[in-house]
Amino acid sequence: MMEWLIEELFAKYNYWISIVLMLIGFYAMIAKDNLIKKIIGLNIFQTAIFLFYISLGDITGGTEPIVSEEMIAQGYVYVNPLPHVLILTAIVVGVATTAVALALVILMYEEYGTIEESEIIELERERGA
Amino acid sequence: MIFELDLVLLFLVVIIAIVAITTRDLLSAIMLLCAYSFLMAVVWVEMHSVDVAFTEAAVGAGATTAFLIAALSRTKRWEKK
Amino acid sequence: MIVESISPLLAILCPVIGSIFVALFGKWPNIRECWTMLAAILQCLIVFSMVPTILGGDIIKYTFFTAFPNVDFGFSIDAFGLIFAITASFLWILVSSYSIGYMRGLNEHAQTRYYFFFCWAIFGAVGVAFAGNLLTMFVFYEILTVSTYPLVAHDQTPEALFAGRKYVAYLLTSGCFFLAAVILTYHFAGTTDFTNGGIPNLAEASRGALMALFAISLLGFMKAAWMPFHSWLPTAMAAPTPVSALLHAVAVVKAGVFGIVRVVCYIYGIDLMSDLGLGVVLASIAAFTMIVASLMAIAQDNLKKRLAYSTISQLSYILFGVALLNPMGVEGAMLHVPFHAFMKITLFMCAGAIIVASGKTNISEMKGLGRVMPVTMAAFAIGALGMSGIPPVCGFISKWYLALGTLEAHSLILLAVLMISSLLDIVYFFPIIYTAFFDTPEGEEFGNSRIKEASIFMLVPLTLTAIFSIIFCLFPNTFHIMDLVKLAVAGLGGGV
Amino acid sequence: MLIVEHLPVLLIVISMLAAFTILIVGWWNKKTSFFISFATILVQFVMSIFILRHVMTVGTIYYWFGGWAPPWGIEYVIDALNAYVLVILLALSLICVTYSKRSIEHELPDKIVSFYALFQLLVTGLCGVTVTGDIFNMYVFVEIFSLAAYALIASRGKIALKASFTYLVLGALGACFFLLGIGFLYSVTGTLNMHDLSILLPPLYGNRVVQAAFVFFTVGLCVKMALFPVHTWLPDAHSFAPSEISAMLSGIIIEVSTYAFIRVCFSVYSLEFIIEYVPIFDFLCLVAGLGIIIGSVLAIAQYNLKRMLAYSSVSQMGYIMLAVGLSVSTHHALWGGLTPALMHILNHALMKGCLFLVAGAFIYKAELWNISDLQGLAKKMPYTCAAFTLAAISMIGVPPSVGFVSKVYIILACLDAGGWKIIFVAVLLLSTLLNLVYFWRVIEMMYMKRGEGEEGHSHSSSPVKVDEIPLSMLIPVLTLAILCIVVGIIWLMEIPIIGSFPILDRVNELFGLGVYAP
Amino acid sequence: MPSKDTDTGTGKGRSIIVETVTRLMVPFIQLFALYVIIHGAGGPGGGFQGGVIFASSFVLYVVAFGIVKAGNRFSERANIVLFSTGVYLYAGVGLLCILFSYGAAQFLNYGYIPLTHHFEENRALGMDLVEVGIGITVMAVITSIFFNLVWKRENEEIGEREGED
Repeated sequence: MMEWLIEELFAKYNYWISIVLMLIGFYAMIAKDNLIKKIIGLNIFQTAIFLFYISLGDITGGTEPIVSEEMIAQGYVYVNPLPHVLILTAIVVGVATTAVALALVILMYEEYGTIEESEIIELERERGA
Repeated sequence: MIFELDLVLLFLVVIIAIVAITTRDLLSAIMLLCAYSFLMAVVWVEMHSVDVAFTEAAVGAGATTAFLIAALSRTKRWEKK
Repeated sequence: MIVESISPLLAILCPVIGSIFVALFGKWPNIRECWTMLAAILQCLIVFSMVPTILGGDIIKYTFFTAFPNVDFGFSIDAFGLIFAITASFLWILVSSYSIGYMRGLNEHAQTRYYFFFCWAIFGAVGVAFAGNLLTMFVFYEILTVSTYPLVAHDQTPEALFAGRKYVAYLLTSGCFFLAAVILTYHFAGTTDFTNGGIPNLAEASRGALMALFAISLLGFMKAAWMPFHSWLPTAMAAPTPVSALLHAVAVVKAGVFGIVRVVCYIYGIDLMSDLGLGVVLASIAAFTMIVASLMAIAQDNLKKRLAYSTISQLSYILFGVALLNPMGVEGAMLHVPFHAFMKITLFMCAGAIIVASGKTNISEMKGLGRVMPVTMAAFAIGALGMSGIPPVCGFISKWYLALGTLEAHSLILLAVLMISSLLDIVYFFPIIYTAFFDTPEGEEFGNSRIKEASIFMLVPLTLTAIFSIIFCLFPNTFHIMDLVKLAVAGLGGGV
Repeated sequence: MLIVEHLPVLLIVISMLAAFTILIVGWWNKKTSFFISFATILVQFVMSIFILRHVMTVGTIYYWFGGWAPPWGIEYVIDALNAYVLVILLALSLICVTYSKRSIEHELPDKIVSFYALFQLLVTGLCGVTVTGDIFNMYVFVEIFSLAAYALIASRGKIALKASFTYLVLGALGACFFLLGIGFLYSVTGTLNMHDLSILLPPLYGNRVVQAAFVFFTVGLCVKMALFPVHTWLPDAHSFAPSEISAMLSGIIIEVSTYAFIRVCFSVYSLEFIIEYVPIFDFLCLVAGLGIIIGSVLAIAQYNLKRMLAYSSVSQMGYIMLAVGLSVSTHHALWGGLTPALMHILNHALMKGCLFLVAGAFIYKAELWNISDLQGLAKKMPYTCAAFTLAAISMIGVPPSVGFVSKVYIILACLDAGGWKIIFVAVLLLSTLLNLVYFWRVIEMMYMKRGEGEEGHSHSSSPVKVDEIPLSMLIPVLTLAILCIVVGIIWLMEIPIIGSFPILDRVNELFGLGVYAP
Repeated sequence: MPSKDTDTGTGKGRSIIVETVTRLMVPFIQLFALYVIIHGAGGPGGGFQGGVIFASSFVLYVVAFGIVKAGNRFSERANIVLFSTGVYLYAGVGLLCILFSYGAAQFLNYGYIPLTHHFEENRALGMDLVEVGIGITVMAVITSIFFNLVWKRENEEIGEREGED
């Protein structure tokens, strides 16, 4: 039992943490009424996924993936660089999404004078009626 | 990687994330997000992915925060309850 | 033998091209109506030109393309299909002429639209007649449904709109079942071609599946207005009378009945039907409809409504005949298709003429109308006699065969049903004739004889159809109808 | 290398360059942005046709980015499936961009430049998703087109902002799930190339991680394609976007997401996995069936035309997913495999594209948003209304329109699949009836309802003046409407000539689907 | 920071210290950004990070001097031209590969651009060019997004442009 705990819970702690962070972000995206909070949640969620990816590429005792020929010859173990490249792209995507979302929030604030989702819905309903 | 430091940093990250989504002051939420990103970058350096950490520090902690604050300057600072 | 020929295509193209010219010449009524007439006559001639080939025992085929393996999209014309085609295309000429009188007489709106969709409706009807398999039939059946909607809702009054909505709701719903039937048939039998004596492979499916399929097929032909799915027909009487005349006495409802006959005789085959005991089911539905619809007809005061219920009842004669599953019965049924069409169209055209000439729609207002509109009412009387099966009008012939069919089926109950129903026909038609000819008119309109016969455009067609109704009785082989029917029945094979 | 083998990448590059050129040139002259966009999409369309021809005659195109061999570099792969989707998406984009000229000048006069730049970016993203053979690259392109779509939806302002934001949050969530799935797969195989994955994965099918990845892919993409329980973003987004964008959203964007799903299911994973390890397709069928019915029912409840069409899209997505779900259990050469699904992708693009463009035409002309506003419009806008009617009866499934063909094929597929899946026949027929209800209502309103004070037999002696939309909008609308019928007939006719549909057959062959059961 | 309390538009309440420090810092930040861009192929960094850092220098400028002044220094139009240039550079290098090899090489197969006589060197140079392109684009895009978010334009006729990636 104890071994299992160490194996499953402890040794892979960064995966667990990334899952916890994802849930926090997910909660904020779905349950928060404030639009900016939703965006913050989105950021937390994305970053948690990045953490997950980085954990995948990580090797205990590895070094940075910046190597030269002789280092490889000496038997250096370096961590897998491909996830890093992926994450770079994903970060770009993330910041672009955030930017679009913020632009929308600003426009909505100018339109409705609030950034609470429920209030916007209510205002819209009043206008429709 | 240094296992203890890693764990401490990660727990700190979780706590910051929770506080960031619960606080009603959006400006502090944004600053907490900035701290979150920055700590995350530290964690990643610690995991040997310097490149990503560098990017996250520049983008997550820098550009995103700047954007969020810029947006906040045109909207409201306080979340309604 | 199978003859490949493009004449079916030509026949079907007539209304299409006609409709285009109608739309183009919408601003000049005379030219527009010329095109309608021209298309009608041309189509009729082409259809008639096929008669010798068919009588020679051949089948005319025209295939557009193969839609699925073993399912062509194309026409295949046999004797039975030709009967329906002759009926529809011949009556189109008369109704076109009648429409001119009616539409101008009432100064109706949107006449171009009316003629346009009229062409398309005929396109659908003749397509159904020519269809060589269920899929093709389905396509034209749906075209017929959609293209008649603007005709039914022509008046655009709330009432007409309601009628149109009801019409579409019923018929497109039934279209769904039809589609399901087509696909299921294909699934079970591997083909949907109409085959004399039924599709052989179909018998391999399980009994339950076949029964279910039959039920779905019946639901697919709500156009036949069998009870309890009949109520769209009386409602659809909100349409202008020529529409009621052609579409609800000939094209639409007959397409439904035609489809059921096709399914019974050419998909299932008579043997399979009697094996499964489905004949009894169909016969009971038909019998029920015949009696109940007649009873309901008696209660109607509106002339068109009464005729509508009469149609429901008469359509079931055809189903009834087929359900007997013997040669005499089927022969009677097939004869009743054209004969009923001629008689019913006479009645409807008379009703329309009365509306145009006097504005009267209710039977109780028609006292003494026969004195000022003798020709119309005489034609009406002929039609009514025929409906009741009294010689010398053609209804007699078909009913005679139907009666022989019941005897052959050794079913006195069914004979009794037939007799009762005929009696009821008399009950609801004779009061009209009596009112028109022998009741004393009320009010002074008749005195001043402000009401005259309707225009010649209307009078000629209705007289013609009335005369034809009599000719069909005296010489049942006019237009080779009798020969064609005999041929069709002989081809059914099997237990027939 | 033949020049045609460079086309996949040129397709993307010129599209992207055009987006930025529009921005620069737009500073000097706003009017040029339309022409640049139009010309680019036209060129792309021609290219896509060449690609299709090449794929069908020569074979699959492989393109290694920068000359790096697949496991390291990004690879573009074009087989029958991509080529088919590519042609559809560019054709509809071409039609939408033609239509947009006048309507954007009218609706968003001060945003013309940014509109076309974003539109071009949208097309870039869509093409990118279609041509790529690298799963991470696919994610990036999915995000690019999504971002462009968010911005385009929002460009109308007001309530569209809210719709766009909802779409953004849900879309980002879906994309995150997709990204997680990629991460899972990467963690066990160490590659991102789809072809590589399909080779490396089979021994690992029993692995929980691989299975979880599949579930993540499914959930993520279902959000993007608005399958029933997660469709909530769709109605708002579709109804408040500018009409050409609604047409793109409904006709192409959710379809491209479906394409991505098909790609993941059959190119990354395989038939074996889907049938034996995660038999999710039966469940998808059920969900799709529910979606079909509920989408239609909700559509009936709408009084806003575009909103009605949006709910109808939910139901139509159900059709496509039902067909995809059935694809693993059908065996017939004609309607087996993905044939009905791919068929309906094209058909739905045509029908819904046309309907949304017509709805846009009503808004353009007189701000007619609600169905009840359309009273007697057929006299005023005869051609537009005729187009709507054609597309609507096609949706209902009156033969020989495209809707009819899809319906027949999907029903045949249901029967072929057999077992409990036969109930979907009833679902499809019921949905036809529901379609009938909500489309017929509109048709009746346009053609048959009389206006006020026009009761009785007044013979419209004062003819209503015909007031049609400009030709540059009318032609796209009519093209789509006529295609609804023509393509339907072609679908029906194609079979005897070549035996079956060569493209769709090739797709099925590729994935080992729809083979005659021995 | 342009929060609700500080009026960024007019630059009221600005402090001489902040201004001076900013004046000093901006060139160094930009230099660092350039270093990161060029260094990208062989170490941490690259066009993207460099671009973001470069953009952050403008953010700093805006914070210190106010949006109006910053906007005058670095106009919207220049921004658009810049980020388009970046994309052209990136795509152009890619297309040149195809062009110079007469269609034999793939898009972005840098080795075929005859910058020097060695295939490998060509490759390295091509990569640097692409990195520079990316850097320019990212810098311009981030700046432009930030300007758009901060700046409440009332009368100016500039379309709302949201974040292009």
